[in-house]
Amino acid sequence: MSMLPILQTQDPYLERLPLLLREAFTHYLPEPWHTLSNQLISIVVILSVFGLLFAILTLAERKILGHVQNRPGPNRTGFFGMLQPFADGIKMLTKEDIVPVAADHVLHLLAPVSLLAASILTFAVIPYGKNLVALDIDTAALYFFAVGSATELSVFMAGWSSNNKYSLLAAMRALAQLISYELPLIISWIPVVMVASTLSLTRIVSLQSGYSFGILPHWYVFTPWGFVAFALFMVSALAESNRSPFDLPEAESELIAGHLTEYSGFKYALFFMAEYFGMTALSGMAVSLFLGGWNAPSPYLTFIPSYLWFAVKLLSLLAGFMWIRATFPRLRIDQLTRFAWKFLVPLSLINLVTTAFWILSQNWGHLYFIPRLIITLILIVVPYILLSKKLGRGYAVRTYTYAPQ
Amino acid sequence: MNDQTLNLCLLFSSALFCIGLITTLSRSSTILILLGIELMLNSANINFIVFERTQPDVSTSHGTLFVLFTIAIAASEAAVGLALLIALFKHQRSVVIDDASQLKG
Amino acid sequence: MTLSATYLSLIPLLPLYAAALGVLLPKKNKHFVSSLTIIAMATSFIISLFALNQALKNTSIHSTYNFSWFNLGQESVRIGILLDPLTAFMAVMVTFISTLIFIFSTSYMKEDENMKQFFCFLSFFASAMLGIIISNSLLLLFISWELVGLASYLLIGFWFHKPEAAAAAKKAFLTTRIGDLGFLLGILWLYHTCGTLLFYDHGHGILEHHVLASIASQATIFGLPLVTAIGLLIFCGAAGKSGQFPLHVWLPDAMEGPTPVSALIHAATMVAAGVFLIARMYPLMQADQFIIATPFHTLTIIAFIGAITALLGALIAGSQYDIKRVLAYSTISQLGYMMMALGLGSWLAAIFHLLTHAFFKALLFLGAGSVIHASHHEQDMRKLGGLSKSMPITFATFSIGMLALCGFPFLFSGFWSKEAIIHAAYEWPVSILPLIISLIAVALTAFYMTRLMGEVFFGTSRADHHHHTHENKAQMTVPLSLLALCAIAVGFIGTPSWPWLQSALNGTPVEAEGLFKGGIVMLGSILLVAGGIGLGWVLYIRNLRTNAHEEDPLETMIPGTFKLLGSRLKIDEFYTATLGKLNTALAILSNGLDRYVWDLSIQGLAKLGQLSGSINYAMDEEALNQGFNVTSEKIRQSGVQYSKAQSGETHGYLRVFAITVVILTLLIITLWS
Amino acid sequence: MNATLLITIGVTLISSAVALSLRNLIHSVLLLVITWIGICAFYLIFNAEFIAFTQLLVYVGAISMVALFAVLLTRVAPSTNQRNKQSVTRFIYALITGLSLFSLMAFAVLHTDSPKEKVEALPATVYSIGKALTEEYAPALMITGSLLTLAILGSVLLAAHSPQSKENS
Repeated sequence: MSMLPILQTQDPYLERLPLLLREAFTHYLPEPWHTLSNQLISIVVILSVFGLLFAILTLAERKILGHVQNRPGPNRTGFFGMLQPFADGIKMLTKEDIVPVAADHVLHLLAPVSLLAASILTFAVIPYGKNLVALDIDTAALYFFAVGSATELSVFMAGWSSNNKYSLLAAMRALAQLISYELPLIISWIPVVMVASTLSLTRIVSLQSGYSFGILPHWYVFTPWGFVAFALFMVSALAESNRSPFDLPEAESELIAGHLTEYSGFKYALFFMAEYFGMTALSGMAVSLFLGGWNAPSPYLTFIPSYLWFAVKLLSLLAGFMWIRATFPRLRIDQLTRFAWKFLVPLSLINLVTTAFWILSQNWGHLYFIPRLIITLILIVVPYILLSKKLGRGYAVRTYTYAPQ
Repeated sequence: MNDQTLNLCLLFSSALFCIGLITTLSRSSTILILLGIELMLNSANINFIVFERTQPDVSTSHGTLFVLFTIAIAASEAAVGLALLIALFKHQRSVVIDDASQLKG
Repeated sequence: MTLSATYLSLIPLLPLYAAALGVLLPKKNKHFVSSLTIIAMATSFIISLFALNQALKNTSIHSTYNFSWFNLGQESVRIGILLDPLTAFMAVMVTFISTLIFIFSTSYMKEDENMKQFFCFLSFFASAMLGIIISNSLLLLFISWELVGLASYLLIGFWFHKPEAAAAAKKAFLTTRIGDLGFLLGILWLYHTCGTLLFYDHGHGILEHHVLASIASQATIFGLPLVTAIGLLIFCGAAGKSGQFPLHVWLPDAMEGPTPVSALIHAATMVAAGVFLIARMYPLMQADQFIIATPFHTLTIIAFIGAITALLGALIAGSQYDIKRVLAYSTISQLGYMMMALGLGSWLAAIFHLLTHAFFKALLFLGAGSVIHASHHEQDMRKLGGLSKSMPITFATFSIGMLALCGFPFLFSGFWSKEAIIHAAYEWPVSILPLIISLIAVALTAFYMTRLMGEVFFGTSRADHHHHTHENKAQMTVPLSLLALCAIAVGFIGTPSWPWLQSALNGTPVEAEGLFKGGIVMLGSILLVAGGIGLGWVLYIRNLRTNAHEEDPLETMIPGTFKLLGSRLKIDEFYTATLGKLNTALAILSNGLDRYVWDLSIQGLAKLGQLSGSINYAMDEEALNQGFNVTSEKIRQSGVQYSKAQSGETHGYLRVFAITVVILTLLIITLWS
Repeated sequence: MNATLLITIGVTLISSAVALSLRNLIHSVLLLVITWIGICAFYLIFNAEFIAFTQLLVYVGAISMVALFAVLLTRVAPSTNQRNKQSVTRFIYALITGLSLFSLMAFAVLHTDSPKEKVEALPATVYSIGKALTEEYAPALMITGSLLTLAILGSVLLAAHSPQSKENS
């Protein structure tokens, strides 16, 4: 566990504040318990911070959506409706938990729990700041997506266990979407690994520190391939976390609630929470992979502690999520899968090639930087244009697989 | 690691292998037979890892790489097997493996 | 600049690659293929110009690039590439003429449906020829030699739907094979003696001094020097390729191929190969000059055969009606000249004549091709005529070529080269015969070329169907004009007063003499040319042929001789009568042997076998079969039993499998502990 | 560490045994997921992080999904005489075979003297694995990649082609 080295005196005080606080807690305990207590503290901190963030996010989303749609949004509970999320929580807790008689009770309970567990587990490896990471392992990125891929299972459990054909069909649809978008999601961040030649997120973030010309930070999003990868990653992340415009799994206005039809009360709240956690974790991942993690955008702003920078980037990405939700209409299921398989996957594969070229042409020297850039751009833009042409050329005729022809 | 841990791990893997084998031999559902085979592959992987940990050859991690390849093979095996299963199901509405016996001599 | 081996090897390889690519491409993009081959050819022309430049830097050295091809035991067979003035001049000539001929063909073969194939073959042919030229090893040379033969077979028989074409292709192939057999024997003998086939190998090549000396000392069983024997064997190959007297029969028939092919074969490449071979092997050929105790020398034989061929070709050429055949026989006679010059010991003159002849003969053939193309594939001179008005460019260029071939004094290249040869004949100590023959041949050449001109270009058109012929397109006329230019210009690089070419080829500068060193001989030959042309004029131009069926003036004068000549001295018939008969007799003999001797014995054996077989059969039926029946019945039943195991139950198989695994594990454990 | 190891092994074995003896295919697949997670934990105990997470990604993420889809796509009305006499005898056979094999292997394991030198091999870092994969094992990697591609294409073709569509076309 790499909370150490703590006492880096060149770091400003604010930078070291969280670790010092933890020291204040732990240094009373005997030596052998330190590791355990450290982990416990980080777990508690993560849970509380992101639980609170979840509460705030729900409120913020409702407010933002409301203002986008020219209505005030929740403003009754507490000051400006600040207490709304807690009221919601209490409501959810006190509601009756309805379980269908024919349902598979164990799985029915297990589904939200496992989903939430998986999405919470993903928080462990994200570096929130300099020396601020709960679990600094060598294979952090792989861990993130391995654990994240377990969520599909719980979606299936939810759909199947509630023993309702609509839930099952919706679950299949949701799974189709998740699997389709997991490919571009995973392929899109592989370029970063190719360039950084490591899977450890702290290493990746530290590789993105430093500034060229003293002004332009070395974030991967500022390279051609990095930008494309970032865009692909964000789109796939939208779909992975069932956000609009890809929120078909529980399209409130079309399906009842998709695979969550038979859920109510606190279990439903758990699903909801897991969705927000997933969104947050993916945004954090995007920040660490492409946006330079906790690095300051400019060398003159490094006096602001790193975790604050991380928070700023994370929150801006989340705001972007909400903005998109407020803006875009929902896709159709065939358009959705078509988009994934005919556009995102090929483009991300091509982006791999582009990155390979970028790496191979690293030693071209400054003289050839412009041609290198141009070739890279061509490698990306031409396929993009072609693919989008192909995609835009009329939508697929709807084929009714299950209806009688 | 000491001997008893090693033996424990080896027994574990062999037990896993035998469970897979018993499944393959006893169950009539093709899906379960495939999963049993997957289990056997897993036990083989376990042995690789365990022996890599005990062997002094630290320079290259052959065991790990071999396990990687085995996992890849297992994945493709599962994909092809289940696709075959579905094709079989489309032909005769059953996944019971003994129903697929038109070619009997 | 200096060319490395790779650049030199590009000269033959580029056309080869072009041909290979063309073969792979589909039939429809024939224009692409043609332009591709042309570009490749032009490129290798440029490369060979560079090569020439490099070779002329120091003409006395032979720069070689040898490498080991493969190893037999501890013997390593080495081949290589050679660059010296001879190679360079030949390469330039071949590539230049081939390029022009390719360009010509694009228009000539336009409406042929196999045009793409045609260009592939042409390119392949040229590349093989270039391979002959640049190879530094007799082995490599022989390989390219055979490839040339193959390509010529493909090209002569290109219009294989015509039975004559197919027959001609076969004839050319087989006739040259006869020569190549001798060639191969010579090569093997040489390799057996010297242990290498490289020409120049830093003092160890077969053309270098002390190797030659070592061979020259040996003698064969017939008291004939070894060198002479090998030289004659190799000359067989040369004779076959460049149509010397006994083996010249394929050459006129080869006219069945498309005209560009004839031009390529008879002007630049195939027939030149033989002369080139002798010139290349010249040190070997003249190695026996200093041996007194020998019935004859190689070069003497070559000289006489060349002389005979020259006379023969010239005689027959005067009596043919097919325009291309006339040119073919003139080619034979000119090749005879070259061979004679080689035999007379002045290979410089031979190569000089080879180069000049290449240009003007290519010009003549392409001119003939243009005539034929314009007059809808009419080749009979009696049916042509009066083309000088309708085809001015062709007429002009053709007449330039004709004058060059006749050796019209002072202006045309043919004159100088021929003069050199005649001069060599004049100075030859051994015999006066070559001089006489060459002088006669000069006159005859002038005569029949004038006849050709008169028949084809003057007078009025005598075609059965009255179509108006018109001048061809630029793809045809431009090469003609270029070649005409060369036919004039090339002569001046080898005049006696300025023997630049000879010096370059020889390596040591040849001293320049007066322009008129020929003196009386030159005067005589000029007079003979004038006489030939004059006679031709009187017979064929002053009183022009009016209709296609009136008989030839010569025929009226000397009918017997003319008929004899017209039937090509009955040489083909002679071969048919002798060799063909012999062949047939052998065939019949072997057939009879097969049928009556071997077959009888075999049938006897078969009868024996049948007898024993019947005995066997009887025994089986009586004694054994009952037992067998019972056994096989049992076996069948057991099979039925076993087939029950084949239940189609997957679990059955799996179970067997697992149990086997268990047993094997048990075995292993028991064996190890 | 031993306690963790024992717990992991116990969970894995029990879950797999139960999984493969259940009637309900969905349940057995989900239990097998637990088995796979257990194996992943086992790898983690032996410091093979990369393998562990690959296992998680491939088995829990992919293969379980494929298996579940297969189960759902090939569902038939549950036949009444599932557990007939034949399957019982077959189970007994299988049990005998498996147990004998296990006993043999156990015998072998317990009677083999393990390697003398007790070198604790260092865990393979991701970097070393990647290096080996791209340099020493590059051909194998390429072959595996092409195999996977072909397998996926082939399975898609197999599953997509349906008899009645063939009759139509």
